[in-house]
Amino acid sequence: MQTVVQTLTWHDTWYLAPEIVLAAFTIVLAILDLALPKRIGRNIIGWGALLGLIAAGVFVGWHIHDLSTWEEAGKEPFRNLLDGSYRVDDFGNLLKLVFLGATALIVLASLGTTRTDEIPIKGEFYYLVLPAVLGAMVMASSGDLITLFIGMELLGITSYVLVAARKSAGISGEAAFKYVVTGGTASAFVLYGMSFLYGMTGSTRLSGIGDAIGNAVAESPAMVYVAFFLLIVGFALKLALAPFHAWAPDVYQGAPTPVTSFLGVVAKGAAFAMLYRIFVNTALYAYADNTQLRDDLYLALKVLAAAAMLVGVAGALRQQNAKRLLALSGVANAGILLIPLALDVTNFHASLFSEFIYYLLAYVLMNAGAFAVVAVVARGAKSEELSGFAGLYHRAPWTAAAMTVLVCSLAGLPVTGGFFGKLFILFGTVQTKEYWLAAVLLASTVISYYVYFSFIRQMYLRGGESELPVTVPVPTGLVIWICAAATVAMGFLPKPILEWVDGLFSLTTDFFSR
Amino acid sequence: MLDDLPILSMIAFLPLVGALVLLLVPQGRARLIRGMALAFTFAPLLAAVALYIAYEPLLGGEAFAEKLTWLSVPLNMEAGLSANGATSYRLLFDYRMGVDGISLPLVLLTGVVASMAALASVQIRKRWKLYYVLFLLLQTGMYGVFLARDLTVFFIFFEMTLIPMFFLIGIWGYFSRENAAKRFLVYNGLGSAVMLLAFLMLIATAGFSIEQTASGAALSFSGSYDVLAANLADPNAAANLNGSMFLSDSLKGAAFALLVVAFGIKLPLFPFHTWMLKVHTEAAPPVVMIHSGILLKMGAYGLLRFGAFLLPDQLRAWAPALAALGVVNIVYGAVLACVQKEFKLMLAYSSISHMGIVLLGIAALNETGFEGAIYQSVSHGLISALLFLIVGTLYERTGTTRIDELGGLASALPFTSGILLTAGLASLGLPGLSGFVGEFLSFLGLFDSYPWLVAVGVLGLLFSAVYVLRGVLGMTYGALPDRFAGLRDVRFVEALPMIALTALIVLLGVYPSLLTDAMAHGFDGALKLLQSAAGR
Amino acid sequence: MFNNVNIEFTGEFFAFFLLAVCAIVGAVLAINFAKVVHMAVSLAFTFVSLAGLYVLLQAEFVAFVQVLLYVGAVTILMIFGIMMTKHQSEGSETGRPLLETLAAIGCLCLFGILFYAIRSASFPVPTGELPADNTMAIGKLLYSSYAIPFELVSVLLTVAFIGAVALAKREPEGGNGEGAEPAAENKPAPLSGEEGKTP
Amino acid sequence: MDIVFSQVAWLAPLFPLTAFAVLTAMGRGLGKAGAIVATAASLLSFVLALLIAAERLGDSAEDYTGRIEWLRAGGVVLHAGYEVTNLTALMLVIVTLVALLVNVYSLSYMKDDERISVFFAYVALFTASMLGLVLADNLLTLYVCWELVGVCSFLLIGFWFRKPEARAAAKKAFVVTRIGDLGLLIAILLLYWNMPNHALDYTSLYNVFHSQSEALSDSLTTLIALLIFLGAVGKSGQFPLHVWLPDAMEGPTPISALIHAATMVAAGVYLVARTFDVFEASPNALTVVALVGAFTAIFAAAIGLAQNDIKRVLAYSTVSQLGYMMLALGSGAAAAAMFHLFTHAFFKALLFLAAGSVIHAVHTQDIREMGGLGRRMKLTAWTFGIGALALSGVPPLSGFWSKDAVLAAALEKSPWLFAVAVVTALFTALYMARLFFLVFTGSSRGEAVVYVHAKESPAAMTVPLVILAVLTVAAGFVWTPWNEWLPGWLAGSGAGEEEAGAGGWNGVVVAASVAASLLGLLLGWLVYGRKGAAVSAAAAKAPGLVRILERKFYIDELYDIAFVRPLAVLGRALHVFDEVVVDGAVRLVGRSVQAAGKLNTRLLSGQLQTYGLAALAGAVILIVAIAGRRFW
Amino acid sequence: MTMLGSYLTLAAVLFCLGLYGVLTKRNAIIVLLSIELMLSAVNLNLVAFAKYGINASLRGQVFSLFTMTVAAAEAAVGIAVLISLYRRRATVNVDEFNELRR
Repeated sequence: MQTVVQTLTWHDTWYLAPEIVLAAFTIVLAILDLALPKRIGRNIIGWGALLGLIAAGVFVGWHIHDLSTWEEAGKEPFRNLLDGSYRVDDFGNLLKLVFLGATALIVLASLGTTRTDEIPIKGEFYYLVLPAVLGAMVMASSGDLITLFIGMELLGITSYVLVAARKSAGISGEAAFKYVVTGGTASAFVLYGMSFLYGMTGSTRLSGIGDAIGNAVAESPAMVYVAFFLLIVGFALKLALAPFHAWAPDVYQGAPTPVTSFLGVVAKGAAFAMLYRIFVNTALYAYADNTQLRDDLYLALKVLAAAAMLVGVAGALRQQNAKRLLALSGVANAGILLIPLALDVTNFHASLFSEFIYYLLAYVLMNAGAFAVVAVVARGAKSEELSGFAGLYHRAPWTAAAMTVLVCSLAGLPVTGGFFGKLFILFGTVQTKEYWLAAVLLASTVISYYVYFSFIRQMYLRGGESELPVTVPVPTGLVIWICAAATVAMGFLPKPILEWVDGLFSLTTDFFSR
Repeated sequence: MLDDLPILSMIAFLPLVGALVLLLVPQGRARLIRGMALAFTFAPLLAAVALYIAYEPLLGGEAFAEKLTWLSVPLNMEAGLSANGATSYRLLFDYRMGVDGISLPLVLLTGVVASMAALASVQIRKRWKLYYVLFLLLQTGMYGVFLARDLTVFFIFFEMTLIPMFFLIGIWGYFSRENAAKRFLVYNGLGSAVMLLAFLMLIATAGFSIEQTASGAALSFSGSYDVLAANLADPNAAANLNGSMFLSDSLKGAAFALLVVAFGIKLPLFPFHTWMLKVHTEAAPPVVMIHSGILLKMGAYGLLRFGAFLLPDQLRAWAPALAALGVVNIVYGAVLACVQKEFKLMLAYSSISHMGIVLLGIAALNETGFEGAIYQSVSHGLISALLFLIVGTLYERTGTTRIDELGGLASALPFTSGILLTAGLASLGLPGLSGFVGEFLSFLGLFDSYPWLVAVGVLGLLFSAVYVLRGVLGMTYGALPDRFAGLRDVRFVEALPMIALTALIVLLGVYPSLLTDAMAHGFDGALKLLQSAAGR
Repeated sequence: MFNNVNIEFTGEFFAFFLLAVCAIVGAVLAINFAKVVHMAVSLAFTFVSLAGLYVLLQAEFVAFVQVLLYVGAVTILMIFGIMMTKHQSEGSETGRPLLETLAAIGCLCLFGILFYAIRSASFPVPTGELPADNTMAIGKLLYSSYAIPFELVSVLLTVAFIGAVALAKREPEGGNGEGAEPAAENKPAPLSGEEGKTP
Repeated sequence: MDIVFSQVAWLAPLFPLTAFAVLTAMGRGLGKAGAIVATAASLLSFVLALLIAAERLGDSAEDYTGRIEWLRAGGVVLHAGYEVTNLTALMLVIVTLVALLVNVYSLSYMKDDERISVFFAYVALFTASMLGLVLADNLLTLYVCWELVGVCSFLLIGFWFRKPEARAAAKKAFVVTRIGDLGLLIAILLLYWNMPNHALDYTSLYNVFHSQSEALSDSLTTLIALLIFLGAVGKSGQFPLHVWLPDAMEGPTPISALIHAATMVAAGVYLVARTFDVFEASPNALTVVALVGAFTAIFAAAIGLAQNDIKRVLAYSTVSQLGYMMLALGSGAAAAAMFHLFTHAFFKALLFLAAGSVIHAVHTQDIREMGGLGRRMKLTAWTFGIGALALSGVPPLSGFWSKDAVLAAALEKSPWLFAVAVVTALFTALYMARLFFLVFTGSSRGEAVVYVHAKESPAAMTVPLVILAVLTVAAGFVWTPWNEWLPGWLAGSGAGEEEAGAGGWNGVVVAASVAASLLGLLLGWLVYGRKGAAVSAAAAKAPGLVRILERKFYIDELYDIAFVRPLAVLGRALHVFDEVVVDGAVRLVGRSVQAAGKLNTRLLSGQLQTYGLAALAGAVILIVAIAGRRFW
Repeated sequence: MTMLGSYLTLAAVLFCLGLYGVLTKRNAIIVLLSIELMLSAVNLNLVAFAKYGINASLRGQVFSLFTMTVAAAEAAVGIAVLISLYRRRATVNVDEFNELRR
């Protein structure tokens, strides 16, 4: 293992360009924030952060392009740095794009709605988003437990700060504290599981673990079970899968709305990315004669997914607070997002990544859009309760229309991105003949109609207390409409995206090659 | 001429175009909005009539079939993981439209009822624009359901009816409209979820087609009705696909059961009927016209097309149960209709009763029965649309539709009462009006196999006489309460749809060949399957 | 399950046993003490015991960092925190028997599972030896194989630093925290030691 | 012989149908003009019917059949067609004649009604339906018209819709006859599936059932016959479905005449006669028909003895006479039945129209409030008297001849049936005598003012009376012992040869018949006609019996308890079931989901450590349940 | 029981004690410290595996170094959050942090 000691070369920095850009922007913006006099609005930091995100995105795009040219040239379309400590491949790149795009949308939306009296540390608020995304990106593209863990913690610790940013409200601090404790505990579980994995296989490299795990299963299955279940529990906490979800509504409600959106989309997506990395490289090989360990692991994921879907929508039924409602819907959606992975890779089901990333993308759009609307409405109504939406159809018809589209997508009604995302996942479920899981998914979808239409009910069927028009700040409005339009587009024409993903992503090179 | 036009898509999407155009019209221009809505409602009706005229039963409407590859989703099948040695593996979503003897009558029905409902929408007093936009969207969904020839497309259209209907009930209904709308949404959502599960089961196992290309076999899955029908009818299909992947018999049974539940909710089948009572009583009359007149028929249509035709073995196995359920529906609905005090509720139960007859027709397993089921659907659509049109008129004038509060309306509103009586008579299956034909054919079809069930089922005809006369006579005969003395009979605008619907009901009753000729050959394929199923 | 316990009573084991008892006692006491400061201190005791165990495990550098970080930094930080939030509710650490019982049962179950797994595992004979010059080798590893996480940790620490400052500093207008101690010096000073590592 | 007019027989129903369409389309505004249009249409039909009958009078005219494809169902074509035979020609004449007379009569009778054009429209439709029924060449077409006849009678019975009684009677008529209709429907379904080629036309029926082709088993044949008979029972008011017929008196009197004489109730008898081939193939069914007919005859006659409503007495008499017809049919004498139908049509129409004339004059239907009207309304009294005598079977009026034919047939079947029929004849004469004497003789018992103002009806009403009276006298001579023209003519087409001369003449029959009717009339005169006879004389002597008869043997009450109330109770029970159990289950599901949500919300108490505990519990359960089972 | 088993058992004990602390301690600071205890237990695991596991190597030790650093950072942020919260609520009792609920 230690035969060749690889070191980081200058050449390798090219592959780290997006990450470096983000780190550099963080530092520059931090200095700028210190240097700029107080009277200058901190929105400029926000625009800077946006710029950084876009720049990083450009580099990711560049990488994608590079990789595809390699593929055409017959070279393997991925690059392992330092023996897999960092990995540039299409799996990672695609997810990075999603994270960067989602964060950019969220930042853009927040530029219109963030108020200084609420978030006094506005400068930090904006530029700390960058290291958080950096953490997420690391989680998506590493082949080493340590790197993955550091990425996770980078994202986690930054998120704690961001959640607490709404310093004027006590609930923000409370949410942050709850998040710290939950996140810390989750990290401990994940780490504990990792330590067992390391111990059973003697490697922190995922590829090394994958090589040795089969042996470990044969030798001491109980230990491997424990290792994976600790990991699963840790991730379930991070992802807020039922019954590990209870913290989510509290944290989501207390956090500033853009951060809530970020947590729901990027933090969750990154956790999924890491889960994929680990599972596809290790759990997939965790079989030996006379054990059903592998099946059991996937069964556990399925059970968690089912529980999350049901508990999420059931919990959302009685919520009166828009953010809590969306938090619980996020629980359900995390369950849905888990399904493709939980279905395992089999003869009849190899499209797990397409299914996952398509729904993730759809979820990003509808979530970011919905939270942007919530932020706008909350600004007008001075409350994040659902009742703030009352009569929105009269007060801001176009925003109401956009929200209708987003809510339909959340509910999985055609023809929206959410619908097709769900459809693909369902198709996979049915193809692997996991009908019970499909039934649970459908049942939760039906219950969710009730949940999501509480928005509709408020917007269309109720008169608002005030009939004043709601003002929509331009950047936020832009985001709302980008999200709504993209949601519809994803419903009608999912083909380009899926073809593109399929063209780039490949199970063999992204998941199975070492 | 029609061959060159994508007439089916035109029918389906004209209302959608109308809805989009309406969005651009300013809120205040009520007259313009209404006029455009009417135009975009009548346009597909005209197209449907043109289609009917051009339709040749023997061709089975092949001339109009439309197919467009909409989406082709790669399923990432890589070397070493592929089934059947296929090199590519895709999920296809084709946009397929088609019309045959089964769907054509229902398309016409949709056009007629929707147009009449549009005319009747003069009763709508608030939020015009939104109303008509939703109304048009709903139409696209309905047409699409009857025209789609792909399971996914069907599902999408099916769902598309859900949302506009939710709003139409929830915004323009009566007192507890929200409750009704919510129940409609969740119950029907459940139905379509169950349907989707069944559809996906079929697609993922039997919707395959294998195409040999230069680079190897290309395996694709699609919801194309034709592909599914061919595969399910082909005894070698399982061998063509990697054996374990194909639909096993027990799964077929499960899929059929799911379809029965899914479409049973829509139909509605006892005991899944309670949601529609709420809708019937709480929604605005033009909306109920659509709902009772068309949406319920989607259940019958779906059950016939996807349950009966795709899974004939299962239909055969289930036929006794379906027939029994149909009889339960008939008698249960009828007996309950006999004791209702609210006329709308009575009509709701009568719908349950009448849709039971549709089930009987389907369970008959012969062409007569199938034709009866479709005929009954069309006829009930027209009749219930007419009845609810009258209900709307009456409610507008009297503010109530309770049988015990009304009476003697024949004195004050002779025209409306006369139409009501006619509609009632049609509803109780009077020969010479359309209701009889459907009932007769259904009973006739089923009688061959289950005479005793039919004998019980005809009791429904007796009860229908009881409740219809009780309701209609209770409202129109007798002494006129003083407070209704000053009522004015219908204006011409209101009378127009009534006359049109009545005329159609009479026409279909007197000369049923108008529809049955179009239906001829529509069932040929299915019947062949059924016969071979019997042979096995 | 316990009948096949055959432990060689070597010197190492004796040391392990001693340190393990210390660590557990520290942890148990930390949970049972009434005063918050006592808890913190007894946890520090546990951390020190752990450092001893690391030495036993030929991880001298880790042991060193353990003392530096946990005992030196984290515990002190916590005690700072305790001081700053010093409060009246000292003796109110009682009264949730249901929660405690259930938590105890849950933790015991978890431990049972872990213990069963550990007991039933058949650990392979270790292959390979740890290099003698531990610290040097660790340094090499950090700068070669683990260069990327190493760099990332620097970012992480910076972020934590900035974040901690941003959160803990008082806002001029919104400072209505009633009677909070003047905690201007609460910058997480101990971190600066690690900060030095950032290139 | 050239059969021009038979070819256009389809025009016969078309005239009134057109009238109906015109009247409906033009609406109420038409008024009197509409009435004239309808009358003209019925005149046209009558003329056509006469022409058709005339061209068939010659020997063995060919039956004529015409049909169109009505409905293609599953590869089998259902036709709509018409067939002209001697039987149908006879019926055509009866129907159109009575319809015409009723139309004329109504021109005057209904002239003050604001909805006169509606009335005439209904009558026109009624006539058209009945003509269609008569002409139909197959059972399905017959069924269609059959139902239309039912609905028209319903409309006309309920014509005075403001009266609650009219509403109830109309409803009752429709629902009760529908019970019979269902029998007929099932019979049609049975025939459809069991007949070769799914044929439903009479020719095929004749071929199948006459040839003893064994295409249908005996029991099946009996079943079909009985089901058809069930239809006839409903329409013709036979026991136990007779209850609607007396209540149908709520309609305008001309309608009663129409229903009782020519259309509605005749349809049942006609149906059995038309499908007589089926019945002949099943002796058991014939016996049932005969028994039901005989029972109905005496049963209704008995009730008729104690009724006080002039129209109700006539109504029960109709039921009774229809029982006679059924008896004849059951005895295998279709021709006799048709003969009685023929004569009955005239004298019953006469009686009703005369009764209408009386009612028109005194505005009451209760015979206890009449009396002595013979002096004021001579013509009416005379014509009524002729009708009453004919009904009583007094020779040589038409009723005598037809009743004799029936009695003879009954005797052939069974002496018991004959005995019943004779007693019925006695009852008939008795209640007719009672009716006549109470209405027209004696002194007025009603309000004097009414009596004073009572006067003879106008010509439009009396002329039909006279015409009918003449026919009543004359119609019997088509079939007398010395002239057996009618059965021969009827048998000439369709019905088969061997049943010609079914009756045969028998001195016993004639004697019994005449004796019974004279005895009845005498008895009636003794009790009601003599000076000083009291209305309630009978009631005073045998109160219990009279009461039972007045209450119509409590059949309505029995039905109410046996069917109507249980249905209502069942309905209400199901309503509760629907709301509590079915909808309750739905609500339960909804509630339990809501409750799950609530539980979930309760977990979200804000207590972080509770969350942690739940998570820990979840983790332990997950591990134990999934991994633990492998190590158990 | 091998030495490795003993170490692992000790780590498991400490981990569970830490978890128990997180779940039951009222004082928010102690809760944070309990998390540190859990992380320390993991470190013990890692270091023990580094010596006794297959492929004995320093990777486990390196891993534990990273863990410690992260734990310290987490503690710092945790305390900062707590202080910020304390300013608003004047309490560090976990069970009084329940403004966010239902």
